[in-house]
Amino acid sequence: MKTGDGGVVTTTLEQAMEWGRSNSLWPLTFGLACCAIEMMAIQAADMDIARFGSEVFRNSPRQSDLMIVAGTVTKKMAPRVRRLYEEMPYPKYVIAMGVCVIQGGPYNQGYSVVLGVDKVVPVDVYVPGCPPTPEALTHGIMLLQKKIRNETDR
Amino acid sequence: MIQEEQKNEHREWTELNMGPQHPSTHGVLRLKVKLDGETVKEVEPIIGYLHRNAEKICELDYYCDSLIYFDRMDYVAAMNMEVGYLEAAEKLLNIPPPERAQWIRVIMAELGRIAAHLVWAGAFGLDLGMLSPFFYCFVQREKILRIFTEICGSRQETNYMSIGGVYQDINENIIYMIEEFTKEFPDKLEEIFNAFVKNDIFMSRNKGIGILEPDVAIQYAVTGPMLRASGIEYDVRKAEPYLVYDKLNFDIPVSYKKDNLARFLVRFEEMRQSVRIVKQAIKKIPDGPYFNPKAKKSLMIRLRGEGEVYARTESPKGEFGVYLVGDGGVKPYRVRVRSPSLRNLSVIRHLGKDVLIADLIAISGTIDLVFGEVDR
Amino acid sequence: MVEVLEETTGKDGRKVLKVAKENLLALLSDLKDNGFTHLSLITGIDRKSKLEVVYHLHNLTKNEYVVVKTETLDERVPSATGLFKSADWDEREQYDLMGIVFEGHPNLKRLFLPDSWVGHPLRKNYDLSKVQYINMDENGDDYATFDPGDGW
Amino acid sequence: MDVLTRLAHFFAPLTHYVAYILAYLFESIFLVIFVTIVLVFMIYLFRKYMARVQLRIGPNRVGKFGLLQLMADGLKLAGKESILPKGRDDLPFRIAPLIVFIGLVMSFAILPYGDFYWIGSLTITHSNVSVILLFAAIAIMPIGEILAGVSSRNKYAILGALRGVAKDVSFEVPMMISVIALVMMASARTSEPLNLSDLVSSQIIPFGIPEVIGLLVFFISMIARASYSPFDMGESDSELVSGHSTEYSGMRFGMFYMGLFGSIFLSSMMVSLLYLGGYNGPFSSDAGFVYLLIKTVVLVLIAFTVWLSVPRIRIDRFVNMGWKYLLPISIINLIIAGIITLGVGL
Repeated sequence: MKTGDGGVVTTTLEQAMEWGRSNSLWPLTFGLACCAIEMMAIQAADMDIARFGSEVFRNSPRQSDLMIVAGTVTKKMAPRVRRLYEEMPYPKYVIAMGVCVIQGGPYNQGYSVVLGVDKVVPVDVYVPGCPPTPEALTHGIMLLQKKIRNETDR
Repeated sequence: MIQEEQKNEHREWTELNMGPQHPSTHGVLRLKVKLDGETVKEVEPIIGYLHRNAEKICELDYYCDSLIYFDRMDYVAAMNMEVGYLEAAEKLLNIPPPERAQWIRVIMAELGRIAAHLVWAGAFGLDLGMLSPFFYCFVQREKILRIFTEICGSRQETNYMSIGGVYQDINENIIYMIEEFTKEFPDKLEEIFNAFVKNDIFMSRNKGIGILEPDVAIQYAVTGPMLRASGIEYDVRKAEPYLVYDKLNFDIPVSYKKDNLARFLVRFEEMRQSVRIVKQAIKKIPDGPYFNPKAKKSLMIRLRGEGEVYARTESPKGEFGVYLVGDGGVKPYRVRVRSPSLRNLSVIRHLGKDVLIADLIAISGTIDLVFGEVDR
Repeated sequence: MVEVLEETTGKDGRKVLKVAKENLLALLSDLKDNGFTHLSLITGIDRKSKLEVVYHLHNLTKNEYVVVKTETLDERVPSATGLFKSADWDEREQYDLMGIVFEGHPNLKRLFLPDSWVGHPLRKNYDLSKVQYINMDENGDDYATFDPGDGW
Repeated sequence: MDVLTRLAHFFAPLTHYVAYILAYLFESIFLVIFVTIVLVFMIYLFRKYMARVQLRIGPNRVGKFGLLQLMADGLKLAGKESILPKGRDDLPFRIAPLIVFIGLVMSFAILPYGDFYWIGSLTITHSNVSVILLFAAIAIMPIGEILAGVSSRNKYAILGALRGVAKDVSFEVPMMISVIALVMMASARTSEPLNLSDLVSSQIIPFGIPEVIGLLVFFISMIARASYSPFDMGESDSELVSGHSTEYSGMRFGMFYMGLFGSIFLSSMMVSLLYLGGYNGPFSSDAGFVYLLIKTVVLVLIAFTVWLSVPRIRIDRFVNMGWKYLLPISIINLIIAGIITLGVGL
């Protein structure tokens, strides 16, 4: 928790804002490749992401808080990922989903794949797997919630 | 007449860039659309946003390793892609799979086909603005994925088959799961089907929209459900049977209406036929080895192939061909993939003329695009 | 009748016709008249000293399959777009990745990579260690550079 | 006795004018609170109901049953950066969401709510032409949406705004004609048929029973007014990204979001007031507000079910439907209403 001289009122307000922010992460409808199908699966009935208040997948980057980069980022797509990230309003978060996004994955010896989306946008949570299961992605979102609330994981 | 044409020339068309991030371009398609009001005058698809150089990497890897890149081509139907690659690779390397493995592959490919079509149906509903069928489709798909998980431990990108057979035998538990699935799935499928076709707005959105004449379809080398919806009865499973498809009893769904609705109906009928195939195959599956002893797993990298092989299979999107060229080394010399979605997509230039934006979305929905396969 | 250099059967049991580059279009149109209306695949193969172009044609009604092969030393092959519309994107793709110039193609641009990309990746002599980057201009079109742009 | 007079009595020791000004002020605050509560309830209901229809659970992590979910959303939207895009038309871009929200609140101010035990009615505006006022007020919201679409200089937004205009033009005429039929019916029983509360009170049997066609036309128009599926071409998610609100973020977007859910509640309330007897019900007349709420919520659930299960109708089809089908049958409905009023004298 917050220590220091912020004063009680600001701290509580900040905490309330953090609580609100963490519980209403609206992801951007942004699927690139294989992982996008698993990202769709977390919306679907079995792994209902709505429980965490994140089912409002917004199509416009202006209205979303969370960009789940789901699937291989190619060099042709990278400037657009950056553009979308810049179009999102602050505070904004990025989850890198899948090894392709983290370091290039199986395609990392090729010529047209970006070796890690963190070269293009700052990433908050990495979810490894190829593709990560919906459970793993849900765990990633919960980790991000904890991160927003300034809680440590252990 | 002439004056009218001149007038049209002077009219300014709005240029609209749809995508690569657009809710209904199914990934990373970018459509450069020229609009006159709401009417689409010209559409130019720009692709390559998911070009992952699979063909190049396959040349750098051993024959057995390349399978994972095929998994990730049509990522919603990984099993079908594996079948497609192995058809070519096994012919090139002269390692035919044993009979049991062939039956297992047929079952898995048909389950994969159902899963792929379910994803398509859900996404197509979303394109048209139907929110709920998506969820009903995904519930059924999860059941198939549970079977896959039981078999190989992975949900989507299965990597289950390997050169010379399959990675693991199927046991009674899995057979029971598949039987249960085939028992209850047809009813659920009808429910989903009715949710679509008993809706007047859905019918009016699709009837007579996006008519694809058969000769145009052949000119653009369209295959799969799109070709069959244009009235040409052609299925690789019948035309050039691979695995054990010639021992199975099933029909090829054809529609002569050529429009969006025809494509929709053909895909749903295909799911029913797939269930029929799985039902037959699960009964007929013979005992025996599931792996060709010639291809011992530990020695896989030493497999050498020479010559040229082109193998075609019927993937959920259409005719999926793999052209393998070997030079006698342990790595393929050239891998070329015939991706059905790429050809099916190219026809949008023809279909997307003088239609409304809403129809363009519906048409691109019925093409069933998966970009891992288009761009590779 | 078009002169066919060599007629063999491939490992997969398909008929392979080898033809000289000059006779390619004549053979293709001949085949098209005989019912091979479905051009399913165009493949370029880099044989180091020469480029091989392979056409897979299919007859839907008779269910026959034929493979047409031709070779070129100067990277140039006549385009089949006049005969088959599906050749359009196939040829663009082969131009993009393999560097085969299809003469007479109406719009021979790269299909996957941006126009200013240097080299053709599927060639055997393509240097993978030379990294190229892609950036986006104001209109949303891409261009390739050797420098990482902003953000990279 | 309604809330307004109660408040005026409370402030009576001050002068007459001051008392009424304060009363109106407090009443307006009550109303905004009421509208906010309604919106929160509506969005929560929608999300839970949507989850139920789609075999899901819905929000359940924040508070009991996820009841605080909307508070979290509100806090988040309030703390979010509100981007002003480059190339916007500044003033319209800023005021457009306000217009939508103010239009919503104004419409709620005019509706008669019926009594609720000792509290009384929430209605602020008591006018003897409140039907006209109400329809003027609900016509304000589309202006905000169109302004938003045009001013944000985004092609999707402009297309969304254009679709919105085409849509509004095509359903409003049949909607007004079916309302005229209602006024005709009411004029047989009351001297002030343009007064909403008189109009509602004059329904001994709800107008929806003799006027089934009118009910249908009006409900369709009201769903279109609220731009709910199948008539959500304005912000059609899968075609135009988010339509007119594409460029909005933060609290400005939140206002559009609230407008979307508020207007379906408003529309359902109007249908239940005008056609289903509103706050008239059996037993105690004190519980009129409860009857109204029950009727409204049922209609809202019908609208939600429609939203979740039908695809979007094409804009040209909708314009066709408006002019070729809704307009003629609303005129037929008008004739039927005339015959009933003159002949039967219900």
